Amino acid sequence: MASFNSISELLAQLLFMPMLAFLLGLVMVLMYRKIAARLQRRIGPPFFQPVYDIVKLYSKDTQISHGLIHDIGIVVAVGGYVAAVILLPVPGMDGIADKGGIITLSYFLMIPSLGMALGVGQCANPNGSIGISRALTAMLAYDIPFIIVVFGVALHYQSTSLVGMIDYQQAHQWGIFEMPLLAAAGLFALQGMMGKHPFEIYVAPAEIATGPMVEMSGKFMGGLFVMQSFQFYVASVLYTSLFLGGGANWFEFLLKIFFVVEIPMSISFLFPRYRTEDMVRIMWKWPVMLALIGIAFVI
Amino acid sequence: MTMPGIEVVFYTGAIGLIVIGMAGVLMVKNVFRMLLALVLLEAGASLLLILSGFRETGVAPILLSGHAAGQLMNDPVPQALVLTAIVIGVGIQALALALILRIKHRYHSLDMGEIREQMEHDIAVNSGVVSPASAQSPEPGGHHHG
Amino acid sequence: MSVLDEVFILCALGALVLFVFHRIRGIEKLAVVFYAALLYLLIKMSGLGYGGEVIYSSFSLNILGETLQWRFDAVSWFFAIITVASGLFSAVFMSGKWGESYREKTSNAAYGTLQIALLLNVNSMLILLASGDLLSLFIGWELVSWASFMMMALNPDKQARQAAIKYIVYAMAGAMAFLAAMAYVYGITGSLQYAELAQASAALSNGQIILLSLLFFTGFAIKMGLIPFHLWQAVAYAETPAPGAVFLGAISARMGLYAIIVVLIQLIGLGHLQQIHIPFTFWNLQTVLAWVGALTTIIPTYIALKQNDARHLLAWHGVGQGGYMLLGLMTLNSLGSAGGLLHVFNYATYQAALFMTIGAVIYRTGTANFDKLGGLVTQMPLTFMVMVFSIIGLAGLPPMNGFVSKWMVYRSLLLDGEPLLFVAAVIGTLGTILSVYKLVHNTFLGQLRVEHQNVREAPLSLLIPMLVLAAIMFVTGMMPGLVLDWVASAQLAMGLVPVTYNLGGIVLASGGLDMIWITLILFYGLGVGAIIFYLLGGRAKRVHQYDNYAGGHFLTSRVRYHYSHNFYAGLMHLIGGWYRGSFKKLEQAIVSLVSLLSQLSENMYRSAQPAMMVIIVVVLSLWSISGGIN
Amino acid sequence: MSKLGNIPVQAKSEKKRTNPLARVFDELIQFCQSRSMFMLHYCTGCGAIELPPAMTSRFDMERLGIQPMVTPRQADILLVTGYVSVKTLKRVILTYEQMQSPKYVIGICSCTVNGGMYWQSYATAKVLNEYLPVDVYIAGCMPRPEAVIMGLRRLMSNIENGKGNAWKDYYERYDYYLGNQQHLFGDDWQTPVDVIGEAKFYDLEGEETYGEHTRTLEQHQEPLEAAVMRVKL
Amino acid sequence: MDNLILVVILPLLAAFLMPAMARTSEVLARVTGLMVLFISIIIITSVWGSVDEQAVSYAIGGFRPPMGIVFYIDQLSLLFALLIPVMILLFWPWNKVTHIREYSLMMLLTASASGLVLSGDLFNIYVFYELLAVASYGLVVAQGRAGKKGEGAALAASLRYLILGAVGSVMMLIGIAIIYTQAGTLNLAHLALLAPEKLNNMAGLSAFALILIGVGVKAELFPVNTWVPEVYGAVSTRLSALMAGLLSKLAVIVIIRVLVLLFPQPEALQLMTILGMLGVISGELVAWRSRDMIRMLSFSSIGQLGLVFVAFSIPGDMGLMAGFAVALHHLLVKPALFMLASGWTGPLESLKGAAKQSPYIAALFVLLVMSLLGVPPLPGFWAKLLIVVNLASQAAPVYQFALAFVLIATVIEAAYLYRVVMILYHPNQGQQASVREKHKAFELVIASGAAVILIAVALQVQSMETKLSSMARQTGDRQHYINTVFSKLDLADIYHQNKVQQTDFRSNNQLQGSK
Repeated sequence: MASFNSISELLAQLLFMPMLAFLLGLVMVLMYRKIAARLQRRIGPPFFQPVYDIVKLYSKDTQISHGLIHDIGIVVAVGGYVAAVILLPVPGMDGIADKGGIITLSYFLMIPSLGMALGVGQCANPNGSIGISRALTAMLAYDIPFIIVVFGVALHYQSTSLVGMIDYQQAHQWGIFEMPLLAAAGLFALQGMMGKHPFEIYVAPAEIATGPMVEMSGKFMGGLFVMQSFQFYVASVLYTSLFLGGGANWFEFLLKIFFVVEIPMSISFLFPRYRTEDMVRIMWKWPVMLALIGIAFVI
Repeated sequence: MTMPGIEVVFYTGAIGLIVIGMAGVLMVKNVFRMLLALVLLEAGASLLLILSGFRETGVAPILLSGHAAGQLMNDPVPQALVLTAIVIGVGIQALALALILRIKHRYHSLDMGEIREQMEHDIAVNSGVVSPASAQSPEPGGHHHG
Repeated sequence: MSVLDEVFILCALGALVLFVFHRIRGIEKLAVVFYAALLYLLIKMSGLGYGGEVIYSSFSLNILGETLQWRFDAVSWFFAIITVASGLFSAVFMSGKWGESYREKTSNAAYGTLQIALLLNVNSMLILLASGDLLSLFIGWELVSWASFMMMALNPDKQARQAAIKYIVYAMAGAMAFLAAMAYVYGITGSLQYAELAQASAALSNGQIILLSLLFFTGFAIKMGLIPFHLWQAVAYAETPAPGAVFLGAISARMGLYAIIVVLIQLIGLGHLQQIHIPFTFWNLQTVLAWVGALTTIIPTYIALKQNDARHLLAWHGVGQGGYMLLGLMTLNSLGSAGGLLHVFNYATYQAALFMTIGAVIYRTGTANFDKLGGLVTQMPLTFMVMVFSIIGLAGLPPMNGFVSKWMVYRSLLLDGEPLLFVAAVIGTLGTILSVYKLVHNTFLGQLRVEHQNVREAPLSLLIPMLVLAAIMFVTGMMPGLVLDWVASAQLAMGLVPVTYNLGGIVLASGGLDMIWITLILFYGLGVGAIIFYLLGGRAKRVHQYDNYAGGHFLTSRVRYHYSHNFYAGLMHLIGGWYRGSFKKLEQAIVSLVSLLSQLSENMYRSAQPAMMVIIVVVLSLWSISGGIN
Repeated sequence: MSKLGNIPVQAKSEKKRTNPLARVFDELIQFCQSRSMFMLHYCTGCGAIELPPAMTSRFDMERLGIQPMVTPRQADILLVTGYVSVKTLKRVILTYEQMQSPKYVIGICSCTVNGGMYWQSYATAKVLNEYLPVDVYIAGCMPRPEAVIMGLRRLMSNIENGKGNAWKDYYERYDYYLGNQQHLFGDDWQTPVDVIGEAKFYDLEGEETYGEHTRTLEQHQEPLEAAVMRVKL
Repeated sequence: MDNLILVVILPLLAAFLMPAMARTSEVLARVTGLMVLFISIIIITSVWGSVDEQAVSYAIGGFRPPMGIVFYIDQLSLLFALLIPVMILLFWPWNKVTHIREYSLMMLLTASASGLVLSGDLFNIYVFYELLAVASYGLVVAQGRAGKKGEGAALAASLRYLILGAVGSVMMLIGIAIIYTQAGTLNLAHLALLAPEKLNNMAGLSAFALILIGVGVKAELFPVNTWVPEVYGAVSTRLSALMAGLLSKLAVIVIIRVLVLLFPQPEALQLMTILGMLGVISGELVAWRSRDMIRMLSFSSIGQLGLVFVAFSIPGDMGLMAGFAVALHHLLVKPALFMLASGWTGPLESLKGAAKQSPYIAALFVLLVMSLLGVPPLPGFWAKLLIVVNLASQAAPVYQFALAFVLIATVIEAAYLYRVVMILYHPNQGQQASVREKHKAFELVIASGAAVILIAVALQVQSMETKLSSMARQTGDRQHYINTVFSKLDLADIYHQNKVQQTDFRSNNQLQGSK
């Protein structure tokens, strides 16, 4: 079991990992927008566009809050991801990650949703509530295949520790080769987890005015932009750790996570949006089936 | 092939009486006839009881001085018992007749079905389950279908 | 005289005093003192929670050649301390303002009756937990049913009364199954002692064990509200007056779990559960029971999702959470069973707190109907906070204690390689998250109604127990080792391998759990989030709830725009078809069958010819005798 | 006075920004604000048809950092794309007030400038800047996408140079705008947004924030204080 | 011990003399009945406890058995001999307007009932049984329920009861005839001696079936109990209480005596089990549907008697003990419930909120109901436990079915009894319960007495258990019975006679000869 040599190393990790995640996440956001633009034969935003957006949102002169819970919702949404980011192993910094494990992490990933849901709830905006109702339903949809995948992987590695899984993969073979079906199902779940097209019914801009974000202004929206970049980062690193053997060094790590996140991004704009129940249906059908067959192979 | 003994005839008679009585009690609707069937039934049973002490060659069970030892006597105990049973039976029949008279007076019918329906209705009215207003035309089935 | 004797004497005294003085004002203080004293006595026995010796009562009874005795072991103590603590919290809850308003609404006598009902519940549960043989277990069992019935029957509402009747019929059915099993045991062993059964069960045939387990399990499952006997519980608990719901919800149904532990695990034995295969299937008893648990996590949870009344929603969750406990227990390994037991404790804390918050909401607003609530967070912030803590626990998210026990259950299912059970448990958890959000959203978030604009925070007497419970939830969530001590002792007493743990959680070679770290990391993350939020960016102005984007629509107090009805409409499009009420129909079918038979019997009793039956039976029996002899 | 014709925008405030970031990194912030504009296109009339071409591959607004947003809370620019009837104007004003400062209004099409072909209509608000502080007008019937983008670039350069302050005018001369609104909608006109409260809260008041019209408003205003979370036992 | 015969003779005499006395002094006639009952009680209490170890037989008129008629006194018969006058005293029709012949009928009832339990001769039992029947037919008419419709219903119910009873009596008579044909004697002790060789066959079994069904009419045995709801619905609750509580048990005692002494066949027991369990389930099922309390209690009584039969059908002393427990429990509880029901007539829904009006009565009701259901630690629970535990120990499958039936019936019973409890405790806001009659004082006294006894027994379960088990042992001991009735000399005689094979009128009969 990995541990830290000193308190300073721990503090360094605590500080460094969220910052790293944020920066990488910003690049991923840019990448997402660029891919979308290119697929639509546009030029797309400039390189620093994500930074401009966040700076602009944080520098708004006026912004509204519907109450303390509204504020806390954003705090939890961002903070939950910060905590989750800390529990994800990156090359050379897996000391804290070892305290968590995959089950804990899966639960940590639900905390931001719940926090944000609470915040949106206090806005008393029906569009927001509808959005949350859809978002939670979507969570129900993608979490079941995701959890099955997690189960299969943990069963395969006989461990719930992400660090242990990475060690195993680096010693033997990548998980994607040992468990191709689970990896495919995981990719499916990942698509849902990122909350982008085609599974973004819960924001549905033209219908419910971006749902949960309807009352988010200024730094509230900024917080959500920060959260989004964390979200891309977490999804890609998690998938990399489970199936692609993590990263032995930084170069490999970055390569893998950008490769992973590129796949769902590319798929995103190829499909129209799914309705909530259709999303649930498709998520409970194909990835679950794949994952269960995958588990059968694992056992 | 020997002739069947006289007991067989007696037994057949007794059991026949019982069967007729039973059939009567079962099938007859008129209360008075039902009582008559009951009388038949009792007669059959009494006969059966007497037969249990009957000896084909037996004599009356009276100990006389000239009575030859070893001669079969009919058993006196059942006869005594049957006497008692008949007395009781008559008593009960008398009681039943009295009841039938009073019922006829009240319900103006001797049909067991009708008596039962009126009785059920009366009981229901008495326990407050059915209102007495409908007493004039008791519905078949009384209150139980409530 | 042992401590257990003191407990019983105190119980008897308490019941007596309360019964005599129940009309007097101030009786509630006495009741609180009573529960506190009871808790003190239990704490005196706390050696049991740390591997102490079994404590016997010096009172015993000889009847039918059986010795009835009462004792406390680690399992009983574990359940007892939860019971008494729940009693104490309910008593405190009802001792202040809530009690006054209840008095005003009903009468002194009714309030006193509620107190008596609570006390009888606690007492009867202690008797049940202390039972030392099957007969005393059954006696305790019946007493508990009675006491709960009394509690449930106190609500004058029609629905509540129907629920109470339904409960008692179910409870009687369960008791009768238990009685049958007990009689069967007596038929086999000629004794009702635990030890005899434990010995004899080794020699029993598979069929006998299956029959016995089935009978016992039916009895216990009814109390616990497991599938397919789940219909009675939620309505009955929900419709009980608030402190009663707190108590019943927190612990009452867990008596079924205790009995399952005692009879199925301790007496019939682990080996049997694992080895005996159900004929014509691949399943053994353990799998069947585990699946009952898994289905119980799913079905009632999704019924809860559809409820439109906060109390009913919670009560349905109570049924569902029972499934986790059974599921954990039925893994029969050290980790899972510890998880199941720990869940009993954790569940009691947050379910009690949740019912209290709803009680407080009802106290202030007079309703728990989702369509009539909303936006109370500004009015009742502390109550809201307790509810959030509790729903985090109920949903099993870190850092509350509910997470620890669920983690243990999941982890042990993982270790055992039970994918389907695992998935079932996860489906249950996700359903719980959906439904608790609905709960908190529809009561505390969203639009505040005009008529609730002057609602105030719950009074202190209601808040204190809630806040203490919230604190317990958090502390035992962060340091589950505090409770795991007791759980490990209970596991030892059950004959299982105790779980390896430390203060922060579970120690496992292949990935353990350290809640202290996890909590700290979470709080670090939240701290970073707070810094980002509060230090960067400008001030935010609080705005009125009508200052809200509604597509350019002008919102006023005349417009109701709280989204609460059919909250998960999308999901319901998909799964709505599954709410067929199959179990309800089954229940109705049984009632119809009984009704039909009853009508047939009645018609038989109404034959026109009085002597018909005599003759028919004579003929029949003579015919069968002659046939039988030949 | 802005360059744009006779629009009476009189933003003169040199007050400090309320945002701490903006106070320190003034230039940087203005640059970012000019490069990241989320637009709420309130499609009042036919002009809206020219916006999709402006957004899609031919002209691609996103390369300028301009994105469509659907809720005023997130948006920076309000595009009023065509004639504004009295009924529509109420919604436009509410939407504008719900946007968060700094916020900008662009009037597209002639109708927003002077009523255009609806100049005779009794039910149309002819001059938009009587009711809202307009930053940029883009005339034409309808203006082509090139013109739209031209207008947006003009706005960008204004912001970058610290001139995009029309939104302050709405707070500082609220009485003027309110008066025009009341003239059109009647004396009981009120939006659920507490503009005066915002002006006070962010210290954006000017001399003409209050006046007879605000007093009229106060007489029949439904209270708009935010519910405060407090523990009243 | 010898003056025990007075328990039968005195009431009998009084029954016939009372109408005559009334012509001279009505007061004397009214007092006579009470006097007789008191004397009976005193006589029995004076010998109370003397038969705990060894039963006593008493040959009437000095004729030695098997020729003479004997009274057999053991714990069981003594207990019931005491219960009869006590219960009759409790339910004595105190009323100035009571016709004197009603008292006369009550006396007749006392005499015949006492004779029934004390008699050691099958034919005497038959005679007393018939007397009992006549008395009860008469009482049904005499004590019809008050109200306009009362008389007609009582008459019709009585007639239907009479026809049923008469057919039953005939069946019993046929059974006795068969027994006599087989064994040639009707003395129970003698029969007990001969039973293993003479009655252990098809004919014996038929005789038992006939007796069971004949006597079963009074014992509310399924399905010859169709009179029960009619009669209980038509007569005053006082008489219902007496009939459901006492008379049915007397009939049961007769059946048990006959069963234990004469019929060792397991088929006999099983026949009883089947009828018993059908009685349990059908009674409770109909009670579940009932809409008024009297009818509910009538059917509950049928169910409980079914339970009694199931209990007695368990072979061995344990079965007897269980039977006694549940029979005595029912004897205690059901009359008390009838007493409470008398003030609560009318549909059940009309009782809403009755508990608020009369909390004490409602509490009594709940206590009695709980015991009836078998809620621990009340006596009903121990009785039910005995049955259940012993049923489960039996190997024959019919007992397992009986167990299932009993348990299911209990659930149904719980459903309707708790429904009534809920109705009583209905928070009928502001409204008064529409209870029509008030409870009379003696009804409350009786019910309270029953409740007190219930609680006392609950506290003294252990000593009750020893008493019952000693009673069961004594009752179940066939040899004890024979030894008590016959002296050693008699026994020798009988053995001699049997060997010599009936020189005089006792000879082979046809049926035996044909075998």
